[in-house]
Formats: sequence, C-alpha cells, structure tokens
Amino acid sequence: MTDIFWLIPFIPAMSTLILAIFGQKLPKKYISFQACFAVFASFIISVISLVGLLQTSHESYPLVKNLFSWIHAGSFKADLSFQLDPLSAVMALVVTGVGFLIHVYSVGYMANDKSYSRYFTYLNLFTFAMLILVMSSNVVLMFVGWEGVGLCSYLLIGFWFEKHSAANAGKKAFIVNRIGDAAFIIGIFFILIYVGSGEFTAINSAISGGAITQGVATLIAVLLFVGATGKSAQIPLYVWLPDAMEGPTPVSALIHAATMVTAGVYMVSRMNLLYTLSVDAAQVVAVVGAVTAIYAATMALTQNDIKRVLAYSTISQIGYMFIGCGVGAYAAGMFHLYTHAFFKSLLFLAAGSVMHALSGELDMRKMGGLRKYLPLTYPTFLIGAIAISGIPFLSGFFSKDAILTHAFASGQYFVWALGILGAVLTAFYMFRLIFLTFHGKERMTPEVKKHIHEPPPAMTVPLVILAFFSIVAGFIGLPVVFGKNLNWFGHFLEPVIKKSHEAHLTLGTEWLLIIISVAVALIGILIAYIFYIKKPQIPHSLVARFPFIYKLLYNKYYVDEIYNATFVNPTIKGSELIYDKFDLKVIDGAVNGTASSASFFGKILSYFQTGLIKDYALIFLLGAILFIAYLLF
Amino acid sequence: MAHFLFFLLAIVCIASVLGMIISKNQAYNALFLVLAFACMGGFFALLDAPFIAVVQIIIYAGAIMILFIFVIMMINLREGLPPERKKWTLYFALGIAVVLFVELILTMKSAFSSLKSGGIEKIGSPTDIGRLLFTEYLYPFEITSILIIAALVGAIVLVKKRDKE
Amino acid sequence: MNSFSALIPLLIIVFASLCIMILEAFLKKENKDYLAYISIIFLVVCGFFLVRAWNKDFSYFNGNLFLDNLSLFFSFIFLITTFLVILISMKYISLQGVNCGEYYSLLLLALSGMLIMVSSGDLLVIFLGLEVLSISSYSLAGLRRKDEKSSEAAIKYFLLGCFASAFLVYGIALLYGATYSTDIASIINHFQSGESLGLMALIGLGMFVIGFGFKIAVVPFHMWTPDVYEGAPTPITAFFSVGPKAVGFAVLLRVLYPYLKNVQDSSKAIFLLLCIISVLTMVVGNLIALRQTNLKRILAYSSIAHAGYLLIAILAQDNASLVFYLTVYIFMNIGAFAAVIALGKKDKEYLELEDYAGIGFKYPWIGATFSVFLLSLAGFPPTGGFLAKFYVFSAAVRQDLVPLVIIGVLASLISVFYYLRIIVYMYMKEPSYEVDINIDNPGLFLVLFLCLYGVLQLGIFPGNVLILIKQAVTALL
Amino acid sequence: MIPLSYFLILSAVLFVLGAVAFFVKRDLITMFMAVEVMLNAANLAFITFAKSASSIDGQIIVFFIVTVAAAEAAVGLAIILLIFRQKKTIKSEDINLMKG
Amino acid sequence: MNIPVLSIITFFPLAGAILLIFIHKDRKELIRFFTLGVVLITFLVSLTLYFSFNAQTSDPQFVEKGAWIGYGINYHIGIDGISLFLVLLTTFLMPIIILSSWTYIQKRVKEYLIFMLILETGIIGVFVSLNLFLFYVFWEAMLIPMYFLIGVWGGRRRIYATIKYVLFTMFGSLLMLVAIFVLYSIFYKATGTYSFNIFDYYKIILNPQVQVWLFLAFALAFAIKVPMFPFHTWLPDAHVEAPTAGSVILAAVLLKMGAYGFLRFAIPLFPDALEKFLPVLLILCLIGIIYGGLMALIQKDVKSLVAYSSVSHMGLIMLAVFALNVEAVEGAIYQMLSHGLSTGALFLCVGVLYERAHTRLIKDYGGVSKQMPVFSAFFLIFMLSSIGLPGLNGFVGEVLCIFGVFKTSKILAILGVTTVILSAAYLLWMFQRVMQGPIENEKIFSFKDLNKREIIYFVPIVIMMFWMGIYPKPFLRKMDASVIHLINQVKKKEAVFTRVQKEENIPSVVDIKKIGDKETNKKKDANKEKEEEVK
Repeated sequence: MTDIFWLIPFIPAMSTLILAIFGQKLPKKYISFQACFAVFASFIISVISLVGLLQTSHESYPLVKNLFSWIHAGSFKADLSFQLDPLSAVMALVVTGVGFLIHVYSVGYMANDKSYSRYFTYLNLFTFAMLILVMSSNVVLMFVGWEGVGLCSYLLIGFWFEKHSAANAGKKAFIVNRIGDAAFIIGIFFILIYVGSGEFTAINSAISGGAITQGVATLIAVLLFVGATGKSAQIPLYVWLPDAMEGPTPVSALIHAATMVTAGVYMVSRMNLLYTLSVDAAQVVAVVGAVTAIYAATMALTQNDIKRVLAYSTISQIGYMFIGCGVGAYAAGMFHLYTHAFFKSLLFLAAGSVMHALSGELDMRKMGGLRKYLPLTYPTFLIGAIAISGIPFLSGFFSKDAILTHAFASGQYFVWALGILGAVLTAFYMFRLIFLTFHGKERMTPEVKKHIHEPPPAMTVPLVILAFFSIVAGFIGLPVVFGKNLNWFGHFLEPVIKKSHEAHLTLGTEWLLIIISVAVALIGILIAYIFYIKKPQIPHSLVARFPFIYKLLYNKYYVDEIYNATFVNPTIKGSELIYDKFDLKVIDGAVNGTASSASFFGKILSYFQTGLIKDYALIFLLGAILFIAYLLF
Repeated sequence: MAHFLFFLLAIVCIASVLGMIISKNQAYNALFLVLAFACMGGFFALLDAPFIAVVQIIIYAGAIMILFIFVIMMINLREGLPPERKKWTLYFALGIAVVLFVELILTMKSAFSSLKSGGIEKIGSPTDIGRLLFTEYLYPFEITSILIIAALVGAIVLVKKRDKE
Repeated sequence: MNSFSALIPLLIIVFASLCIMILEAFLKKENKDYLAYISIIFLVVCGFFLVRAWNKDFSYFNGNLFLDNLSLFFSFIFLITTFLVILISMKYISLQGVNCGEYYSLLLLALSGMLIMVSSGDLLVIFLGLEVLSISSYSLAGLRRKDEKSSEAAIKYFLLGCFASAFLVYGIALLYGATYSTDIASIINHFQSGESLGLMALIGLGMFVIGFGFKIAVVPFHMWTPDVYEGAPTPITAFFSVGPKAVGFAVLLRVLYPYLKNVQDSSKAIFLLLCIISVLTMVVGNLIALRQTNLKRILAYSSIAHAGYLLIAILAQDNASLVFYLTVYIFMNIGAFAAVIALGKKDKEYLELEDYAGIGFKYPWIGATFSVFLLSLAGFPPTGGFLAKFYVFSAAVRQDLVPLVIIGVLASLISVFYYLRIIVYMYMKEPSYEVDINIDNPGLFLVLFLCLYGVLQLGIFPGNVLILIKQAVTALL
Repeated sequence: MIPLSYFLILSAVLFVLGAVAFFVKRDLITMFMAVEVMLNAANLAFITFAKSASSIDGQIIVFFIVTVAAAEAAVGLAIILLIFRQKKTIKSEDINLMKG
Repeated sequence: MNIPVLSIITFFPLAGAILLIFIHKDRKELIRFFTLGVVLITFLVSLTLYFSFNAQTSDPQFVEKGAWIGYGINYHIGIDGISLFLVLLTTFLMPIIILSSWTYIQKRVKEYLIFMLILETGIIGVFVSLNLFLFYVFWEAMLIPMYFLIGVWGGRRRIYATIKYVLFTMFGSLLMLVAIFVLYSIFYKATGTYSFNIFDYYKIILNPQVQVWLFLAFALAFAIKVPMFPFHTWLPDAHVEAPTAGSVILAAVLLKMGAYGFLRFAIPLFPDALEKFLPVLLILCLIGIIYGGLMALIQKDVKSLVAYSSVSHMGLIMLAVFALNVEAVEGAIYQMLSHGLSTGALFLCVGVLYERAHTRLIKDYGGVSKQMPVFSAFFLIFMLSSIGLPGLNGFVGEVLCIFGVFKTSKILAILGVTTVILSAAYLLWMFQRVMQGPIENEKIFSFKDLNKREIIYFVPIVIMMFWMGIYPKPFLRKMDASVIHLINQVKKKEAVFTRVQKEENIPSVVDIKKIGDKETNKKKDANKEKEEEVK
C-alpha cells in the first residue's frame, strides 16, 4: 500500500505535462477537472500513504523509494528518490489537501481569465514541485523542489505579466529567492563533502554518529537557514512576499501563505538534528523568527491593501514557526505550519471573495460594512481572524501557544516576550482588517456597490471547508494542560523529530502563559474595536502625533528603498560605469588601440616612401652603411 | 715616375668626378666623366693590364660616353641642374661619404699588407685574355651575348616610335 | 657528368626568344596570340628536357654550368612562372596596348637570365645572369609606354637596380680580392680555412647580400618595390614578384647555406644581421601594407613581407622549407595577380580597393579564387600558404629561433588584416558604382584554376612535391 | 713600384664619390653616370687584386663588367629618353607619381 | 568496424558543400532542402558514434590513422568521452541552425549554406583530431567560414566585428602555433622522430621552465576562444553582428573549443605550468563569471546581453575545468553541452524576434508574450535552462561544476555561486522587458506566433533540455572513463616529474622511455622506419 507514495508528486506532473502541451486546445471544463482531479488523486494517495505509515512500525521509517540515479559524477551522487515519514506525510497532506481546495476555488475565481489553461498548468506544476520538495529523500532533490516552487512562484506572481508591477514582483521574488538558494546550495555542498551523501538518513546518522563537528554544523545550518529566509520570507530576504500579492489571490493563498513559504520551516524541521547540534544556529533561527514576527506585524498595522496586510501577517506567522524551530520545538513549529495553512489560506481566499465581490478592489479604505452583502464570506473571514489571533479553541490558539510555551520553557524569555508582543499586534491588525472591511461606514463607490455579490459555490465551498478546519485542526495537538497524551501531532512526528528537551514547566506556569497569551489577544482585539468602531478618530490623531513612526511603518521601514539604494542601484550603476569606462575604454580600447597603433606606425613608415629615387637611394645607402658597420664591428 | 703618374692621374680622376658632381651642365658632366675614365685607363695600364686599359678607353670613354652625349644632346635642356641645393643634404652627403669611405678603408686595410705588388709574371696581353675568354670564360662570354640581345631588344622596344595609332 | 645537355634548356629559351622576335615581323596584328603559343611550346619543350635531366647532374663549361637537382627544380619553377605569366598576359597585352613580340621575347630572356643564375656556382656567371634578368626586367617594366607610371617604374627600377648592382660588383671584387676566386665553393673553402683577409671577405659577402637584398626586396633595400610593382604592366608585376625574388633566394641559398653551415665568423655577424633584416622586412612590409588602397601596392608590400619569412627559412638553414615556400608563393602570388588582372577592360584596370566592392558575388569564380589566394598569402590552412609558413617556422624553431618566429607570426597576423580587407571589399561591401570587366579571358581563367589547384594541392597533399624538394636540396649538402 | 694599396684607396674614393653623387645629383643622366663611376671603382679594385694575385682572371672579369655597363647604358638611356618624351624633364624630383 | 564513421561525419558536410556549388543559385528551396538533408544525414550517422561508443575505456575510439604528409603529420582522428558529446552537439545543432535560417537568410542563400557546411566540417575536425597539426589546420580553417558568415550576412557593424574576431582569435592561435613548433622540435630532439601525435606528447615530461612558456601560448589561444575575462571583447561584437545562425554556432560550439583545448592539450601537456598559473587562471575565471554577469545586466541589446552571459557561463566552465577533479570536469563538459543548448536556443529566440521586428534593442520590445504565447513558453524554458533551474539541463552541469570547484576551493565556489544570482537577475530582467509588460511598440501587435518550422526546431532543443536535466546518466557515464583518465594523467605526470627531479638534474626534456616504457620505444622505431620510407 505504502509503495505507491512516490506517485504523489507524479500525478500533478503528468497533469502539468498534458496541460502544457495541449492546454490551449482543451475546453475549460476539462482543464479544471483534470487539474483538480490530479491534486485530489494525490491527496487520496497521501491519505492512503498516511494510513499505511501509521500501520508501519517506527523502526522502518522512513520509507524510501529510489526511482533512479539522477546525477552521479565522482563523489557527487543524487538519486531521484522519495521518502515517506511522518513529516513528509503531514506536508504532503497539507499541500495536496489545501492545494486541492484552492484548485477548486480557482475554478471559480479564474473562470473568466483567458489564460485559464496556463494558470492551471502553473498551479499543477507548483503542486508537483512542492511535493518534490517535501517528499524527496535527499537534499539535492529537495533543492529541485525548492527551486521549482520558486519558479512557480515567479510564474504565478507574474501571471498577469502585462502589468509592470506583476512582472516586476515575479522577477523580484525569483531573484531574492535565488540569493537564498545560492547560500542553500553551498550548504548542500558542505553536507555532501562532510557527510558524503545527500540522503537525509545518512545526514542524520552522520550527525548522531558525531561525524560532524559543531562548527561545521553551525556553518551548514546557517547557510541552509539563509536559504530558508529567502523562501520563507524572513529578515532580511522577506521583501519579495508583499509584492508577491500581485498574483491571483488563490495563488497567494496556496503559495504565499499555506505551502511554499513554509518550506523553510519544513526544511529546518527536516534538519532538526543539525539545528539541535548547533546551538548557535538554532539561536539565530529563533531570533530571526522572533524579530521577523514582530517586525512584520508592525508593518501590517498600517497597510491599507487587504492582501498586503495578510502578506505581512504571513511573514509574521512564519516568524512564529521559526521561533518554534529555533527553541527546539520543531513539532510546535510544524504544528503552527499545519494550522496556519488552513486559516491563512482561508483568510486569503476570503479576501479573494471580497475582491471578487468588489470587482477587484483591494483597498480597505474603499470598503466597509460588507458584512451584510457577504453573509458567507464574513463569518469565514471572522473565523480565520479569530484563529490567527489565538483565541482559545480555534486551531491558531493551540499552535501558537505551543510555540510560546516552548520558547518560555527553553528560557528564551526575550523571544517569548517578542512573541507575546506580536500576538497583540496580530490580533490588532487582523481585527482592524475585519472592522475596516466588514463593519462601519460603506465607503465603496456606487458603481462597485451595485455589483457586490457572493461568489459562486466553487469558491464558497472551499471557504467553508477551510473554516471548518481552521476551527478543528488544532485539536490534534492539545497542550499538556488539557491532558498528558493529547498531543497526538507531536507524537506522530516523534520518529522524525527527536525531542530535545521537554518543557519542564509546572502546570501552573503553563496555565499562566496560556492566560497571558489569550489576554493579549483580547487586548489587541479590544484596541482594534476602540480604534476603528468606537472612536475612529483615534488612529488619525495618532498618525498626526507620530507622523514619523506612521510613515516609517506605512512605507515598510523603507527597506525596499534601502535595498535599492545599497544593492540594486550600485550594482547597476557600477556595472554601467565599468562597462563604459573599463570594458569599452580599457579592454576594448586596448584591442582597438593595438590595431590603430599598427596602422599609425604603418603611416609613419609609409612617409619614407616618398616616391623620389634619391630618397630611396639614400635609404639604401644608409642601410648599406649600417650593414657594413655592423659587420665591421 | 710611376708615382708621379699615379698621383697625377688620381688627382685628375678625382677632380673630374668632383667636377661632375658640382657642374650643372650635363654635357660637361659627360666630358668630365670621359676624362675620369681615361684616367682609369691609365691606372689599368699602370697595373699591367694594357688590354683592359685600351678596352676601357675605347669602349667606355669612346662608345658608352658617346651614347651619353648623344642622349644629352637629344634632350638638350636649356638650363642645367645644379646638385642638391639644400645645405643639410650636402652636409649629410659629406657625412655619408666619410663614413662609407672609412668603412671601405677599414675593410681593405687588412689587405694592404698582403698585396703582392711585385709580381710581373703575367701581363694581361690580348693573346692571353683572348685565350682565356674562349676557354675558361666561354660560358660568361656566351652569356654576354644574351645580355647584349636583351639590351638591344629592350632599348629598341622602349624608344622606337609607336606603330601609327 | 660533363655534357652538352646541360646547355640545352638555356639554348632553347634563348632560341625561343629570338624566334619570336623574328616571327613578330611576319605575323599580322590579329594573330599575335600565336607568339604566346609558340613561347609556350618552347617552354614545354624546355620543361621536357629539364625533367629528363633530373638526377643526372649534367654540367658543362668546366662546371660553370651545372644542372643539379636544385637548379633543375628552380628552373622548372621558373618555367612554370613564365608559363603562367604568359597566359595572363595574352589578353592583357591587347587590352592595355603593350608591344607584343618584344614582350614575350624579353620575358623569355629574363627567364634565361634566371636559368643562368640558378645553374651556376660562379659569382661572375651569377652576376651576368642577374644582369640579363635585370636588363630585360627594366625594359619590361617600361613596356606600357602610354602610361607615365610605367616608364617611371622603369627608371626607378633601372637606376636603383644599377646602384645595387654596383654594390654587388664591389662585393664580388672584395671577395675576389680576399680569395682570388669567384667560385662559391672555393670562396667558402677559403672562409673555412680561416686564412687572413676574413674581414674583407666578410664585407664582400655583405655587399653581395646587399645587392641581392635589393632583388629580393628586403628592408631597407626594398624601397623600389611598391613603385615598380605599381607602375609595371600587371602581368610583369606578377612576374617581378615571384621570378627575381625566387631566383634571388635561390642564389642566396647557394651562397649563404654553406656559409652559415660551415663558417664560424665572429659571433655569426651575418646571421644576426639577416635576423634583423628579416624582422624589419616582415614588420615594415606588413605595417605599410595596412595603409595601402591600391591592390598592386598591397601585393607589393605583401611580397616584401614574404621576403622576410623566406629569410627566416634561410636562417633556419632548412632548404626544403625555403624551396617549398617559394613554390607555394609562386602559385599564390601569380594567382592573386591574375585575379587583379581579371578586373580590367580596354585601357582600364581596376586597382583600387573601392573597385572591388561586391566583386565576390558578381564574379563568383574570380572572387572565390582570389579569396583562396589571399587566404593562402595570409597563411590560413588548408592552403599551401599555411603549410609553407608552417615548414619555415617549424624549421626555425628547431634552430632555436623562437623570438624570430614569434615576430614572424605576429607580423603575419598584421598581414591577415590587409588580406582580409580585400575580401571584405569583395564580399561585404555594396558597390557604389558599376565595375564591368571583360571576362572573356580563357588563359587567365586557366591560370586562376591552375594556381588554385597548386595552392590547394600544396596545402593538402604536398607529399610528392616535398619528396622532389628533398631530393633537390640534397644537391647542397 | 706604386703600392697596390693606393689603388685600393683610390677605388674606395671613387666608389664613395659615385655613391654620393648618385643621390646628390638631380638629373637622371648624371645619376646614371654616378653608377658608372661606382662600377669603375669596382673595376679598379678587380684589376688591383688581379695584379696582386698575378692572374689575369680579374682583368677578364673587368672585361665582362664593361660589357654589362655598356648594356646597361643602352637600356638606361632608352628609358631616360622615354621619360623625357613623356614628361619633358629628366629631373629626378619630377618622377613622383607613385609614392606612399 | 571498417566503416570510417568519423571521417564520414567530418567530411560529408564538405562534400555536400562542394556539390552545392553546382546547384544553380536561384533554386533556393532545393538548396535549402539539400543542405538540410546533408546535415541531417550527418547527424544520423553521428548517432552511431554514441551507440557504439564504449564507455569502459578512456582510449580514443573510432580511430582512423593514415599517412599524410609525413614528418609526423598524419591523418589521425578519433574520439573519447570528452569529444564525443561535442561532436554530437555540433551535428545535433546543425539541422536546427539550418532550419532557423530558412527564411532569415534571403540573400545569397547558396553561399551562406556552403559556408555553413564548411564550418561544420571545420568544427567536427577540431574535435576529432588527435594529431596536433591536423587539429591546428581545422582550428584555423574554421575561422574562414565564420569570417564570411559574420562579414557577409551580419549586422551593421559586421565588418568591424568579423575582422576583430578573426584577428583576435588568430593572435592567440598563432602564438599557439609557435608553441606547437617548440613542442615538435623538443620531441624531435629528444627522440629523433617527428611527431605531432598528441599521445606521443602526453608521454614526454617537460622542464617546467619550458612548460611555462608553452602553456602560456596554448592557454592564450584557448582563453581567447573561450573567452576568458580580459580577452572577451571580441565576443559581444561578433555575437551582436553575426546572423542568428552564426551567433548560435558561435555560442554553442565555437566557444567550447577553447575549453576543449584546455582539456585536451593545455592541461595534460603542461601540468606543472598549470599548477603555477592556477591561482591566476582561477581568479580570471572568477572575475569572468562576475564581470560577465554584471555586464550582461546592463546591456541594451539582447544579443550582447546573451553574449556577456556566455562570458559568465564560460567562466564557470573554465573554473570547473581548472578545478581538475572528476566532478568538476564532468560538470564542465556537461555544462558545455547544456550551455551550447541553452545559449544557442536563446540566440535562436533572439533571431525569431529579430526576424519579426528587425531590432535587437531591448527597449523596442515589451509585451511580446501576449502576441506570441507559444514562443514565450519556449523562450521561458530556454531562459530557465540558462539560469540553471533544476530539472533542466543547466542545473546538472552547474551544480557539478560548482561542487567540483567547491571540493578544490571553498572560497572560489562561494564566490562563483554568485552566477546563480546574477544569471537570474539579468535574464529575468531581460525577459521582463522583452516579453512582459504592456505592449508599447505598435509593431509588436503585428507579430505572428511561431510557425511550424520554428516549432520544429525548438522542440528537439526542449526535449534535450529536459532529458539532460532529468536523466543525465547516459551522458555522464560515457565520459567517466575519459575524464578519470585525464585527471590521473595530470596527477601522474606531476608525480613522475617530482620523481625525476629527485633523481637527476632537470634536463630540458625527459623522455618517458628512460623511466621505462618499452612499448613506446617500439612504436617510435616503427615511426622512424616510416619516416625513412617517406624520405
């Protein structure tokens, strides 16, 4: 039964191939059917595989399927082989499950787009690449998926390439990702050199066998993490994600919320032994995660674009996941990844519904009071917001709490404090979003208002399903306070993620932490309520009082500008300078100069050819004199 | 006596060559040259080469120079051409002359001592020369015939009036 | 073997020349082409005798005249040269108004001069042969009497030629004074025995080299070349660029090879001098050629540069490579001139680079063959020019003349530019005016193809020729 | 007896004078005459050496050189005449159609 | 195997060219189809090379040896795992190139195709020659058709470009010729036989001082061809001005000759000199990678952008070549193939665009994807292949190259890996400006998407790209033996040399037979006899 898991990535691949070649000639209905079915089939196989996996003993983990030897030259070996273990099974489920829902949603969302087949080709390709990423059994193949999803991200962000901004955003995403990838591949090389193989099992046994010193481990871990910051939009390589919202909304949901951007978290979890070995690297991960979590949250505070708020929120949430990984609670990080997939894609899809209803409007300042127009979208959106804010008994609560508890338990109080602060901000900006969008005055133009309608069932059904999961998904990983062995999720991952240190907290402390985090979430919601429903003038007066901070936040700390000014522009300007002054003048000039100096000497010499006999005779005579003189002396 | 004759001839010879250089008039030049060649004949005679001396005077001073004078008269330029007027060229020429002369002297210096001037066993009498010409030097002699053909053909083809055009 | 057979080839040629002079008087103007055919017949007959004499080592006149393999090979090359030149001249003569009978006659006399030079080891005979060649050449240069340039070429060639001859004679005089002999072998013996008067002999040899340096046009004795080449009738230019040059090298080979091989003069002064001259020749020739726009002048400077490469062969003391180079050089240079001649019509020759714009596509055969000759001159494989340079340079490297070879290849790099520039004009520029030429010229096309064949054969399968050359140069050992 | 070296020195003087005259003089005919002087210098050297060698080979060589000079004169004067007919001048500076 | 397959492959195009002379120039279709037939047959025949190639041995295969001129100049050809694929690449690309210029070239079709066929012979000849003389003949002869192709059918500054190309290349190769002479004479003096046989040269061990100069000369020639950093200026000019097919063949095959030359000649012949110059060379390569990338970034002309990208990519290949370990060298060869495909394909794309708009300036385009979706897909794939996306050919080569370099020097690899970022930057930016965004140039509205012919020649490239990206084994396995042999050869030679150095004072040439190789002795005697026969 479990043998067939390697089919999981290949079904979308086949679908991609068919769509790529024949897509333009196929009817839309068929396209949507095939695309969705392919992902669904993968999902089914994932479920089957999971079931099979549960029935297999832990000792035989991971199940590896080696298809063929891919690159093999000298000591460089990389096979095309997949592995199934709890981690990849969870990821496969999330990818295919959420992916399927988003495919279905897209059928409705993209119904009128003329590049329909292209869209689904890309989407299937993405699923394929993501599955390669999560299921590969070695780090080189993982890199294939890693780059593959980057490509799809590029393609889908730039899906509407006629828009400059979309094309730009896609390119930016790819290049920024590549920066991370460059570090990543160097990390891979270190692994290959020190381990001799890229297989995860080999890496793990090398680490546990002590073949890798801590220093090397730190080096590798940091390099890989740089790759992760690119893919998962962490400081300093997060800049592409907000721009990535240029893509179609389902894409934002799938790639830039649920799956691809969490690949970094998956990778760190996959390499958990490495990060456990290297305390410094883990510390880096935790700090970067925490700082990103709060940093992105602050930027989300002032954004008016609904998807951008969600984008910053995603960055922030991934920060949380890295906090989890960094403090050694990989299971918690993965747990948050898993719940986040549901509620964040829910939020994005719901935002997509709003856009759909408002003819593509994204600016919150032009919304308001949508509650009554969108009776289905509003509650689902609300569920998502509650989940992300960490209100008890929704999925986000459990996962975020697990992370913060572990952070506290591991003694990283600073990180914990940042996490709590982030929680306040999260709750605040999410409810700011809710209040501005669905409550208060209606600020739409009448033109837009006329067309407001709930989207078709293809879009609403996934919303409902995701809302459902956003509520219940957390119950597979209950914290200790609710009972000893209720963290099923953590147990399931145990074979892959060796528990480093159990949270040695008293029940009382745990309760306290839970209460604190719930309290701050509620405070955040309350502030949002006061600011945007009760006294809408407060934000304005705050802006008036702290214009600098507002501007800083509104302009995203000017990071894009700084990057442009420090890296991009100097590179381009410098290259132009080198091209003009060095390439053309010096190098080319040397070449041309040689030629023209030859010609110049030729000219000088031809002056001696005066055409006069006596000059010729004179030169003859001089030559003869010198000749004889040479012979004489 | 011989010394006197030699120096006299040498002075005349060099003077006439110098005269050729300095004089503007080509006719004078030719005459100077005739004089120089005549002196040359004298030298040949001094060097026990009477036949060549005669040949020199007859062919050179007689035939060739007559040819020159014919041509000069055919051309008959009104004004003569002085040598190069630019001063530096003349100085330059002088310099070159000195250097070349020094070089040649240095070259031949080694020979001065080894030259055996006393030998008078053989005098280039017409008989001896004639015999040699038709035995040992037959081939060069034949070649001179080709040479003269070539010169004839060349000279004719260059100066003959064109067929009516 | 002392035999009258040794004299036969020379006699045939001289006889031919006289015959033509006589026949010309009886032939009608329309039938003057017959003179060319007759000369060719004589050439063929002469060639037949030359071939018969191979390996026989005929000699005559007490060894003043000998037909060893080397002189046979060179003689044969000169026959081919003359043959090709006659073929390219036939139409040219009628188009450009040159006197017909004397033309062929002088050409044959020049040939006889060359035959005399290569088949003798006596400096006097060589000198006389040279004068036969020169005097015919002076007249040939001036044969286009309508053209002021032609007579200008003649006078320049004549005066400077005589000037150089004077040096040559003085050199022979000094050699004679030092060794009391004009025979090369005994002169070399004298040198070897290290008797006194070495310095005078050395200077004598030097002046001899100067005199021949004029003929083969090496810097700084090259000044006449471009002007004479430009002014002379083009087929004659073709002749000048290969005939006198080849014969000059043949003589230098005879004189210098034993000298360089056997004589240890103080630190090899002549050797170093020749190195300097060779470098100067290659560099100056090629550099000035860069600036030229007249095809004939370009080819003139190119032929100067080639003299430099040939000197390397002499310095490398590899006779086979020198002879091979000369053989190839004859084909490619005559071929190139043939192509230049092809571009002409009644009383008009197209000689400026501008005229060549678009020729390559308009007259594909002329363009293609000309390109091959130019590429060969530039030394591109698989043409003979490459192989020739290859042999010369590799021989030089074997003699540890690496710096010279490096300069040589760099100079030939410069030359690539101007050779390719002609091709650029032929193929890559659009013509700005009409160039119409008379392509009804079978003789010339025959030459183009023969030279093409020669260049390619020598470049790709030179085996047989090389074997012949090997046999020929054994005569020098 | 006169030392033979005198003759050699004289020969050198004549050769040098001829060479210099060749490029100092400006009319073609005299330039050619200068060449004749040079040839004569060589002749003198030949005869001197022949005398020293006590052989008459040198004299015969001179005989040939004289012949050559005659042949050259014939052709050379023809060419000069040709030039004169075309250009009406025998100034060497005027013969400069081709250069560079 | 008695059929001289290699000779057939080498000279069949030449024969085709000669036959082509006799077809009247106005029958253009016939001429085109004839040429296509010739190159297709060549390609099909060349496939047999692949299938009957024995991957177990590093010895040259399909060897043909015949007496030619003598003095060591023999007709000696054969291929090993290194040259096999370069030959195949050439024969594979040739039909594509012919198809690509089907309508692009309208003037002087016949001459164009004749030169193309001659060029093919020249290129294949370079790769199969085992005799240094023969190699040099092909190496230089190949310049001529290329010279005409750029000069006659090129762009506005074609004459400047073509002359620069020829002179620049010749500058290097002439100095190499001198070095070949020196080698030849050293061999002659040491053994008394003439030889240009590369395997004979492999056996001699040279004095390091001599090696230095010889290596410099060889390296200069090859570095110019590659081109390595300061010698690259001919490349943008030649690429920009050449007709599409010319650019394709230049980028795809001709540049590889430089790298091939290093692998076949410069490195195995002069290992000690290589060691001496290694730091300089590596740094030049590295500069080339980064410099090429930066220059590509700011080019305004699509073709020169791709040209500079070649500088960068070839820099990586050379870096790998100099890293001299199995991974790196195999990676380098693999990358040569994949660079051949991807850059060639990019030039084809530029050609497609140029044929429609007659401009190469990036600013004249924009939004082409919208008009030409199919083309856009192909272009995208080619671009991705060029930036080394996993799953496509570029990745395999690139990752092997960098890994190999990494094994040798970590710093270099880390700096070299910037190519990953830069290539993405300049190509994506170019793609964005050309293919994406709104259509601003009116002309673009009239663009027609690819026609059948264009699709026909793009598809095989795409298939090859995926194949090489997904299943590189068939390629890598065939080159294993040769590459390992090459590396051992270099290492062994160094070792032998140190041994010799200890034993005696360094002679200018150490003949290996002194160290005991009786076989070569016999062979040389046989050679000698042959020589004498020739005499």
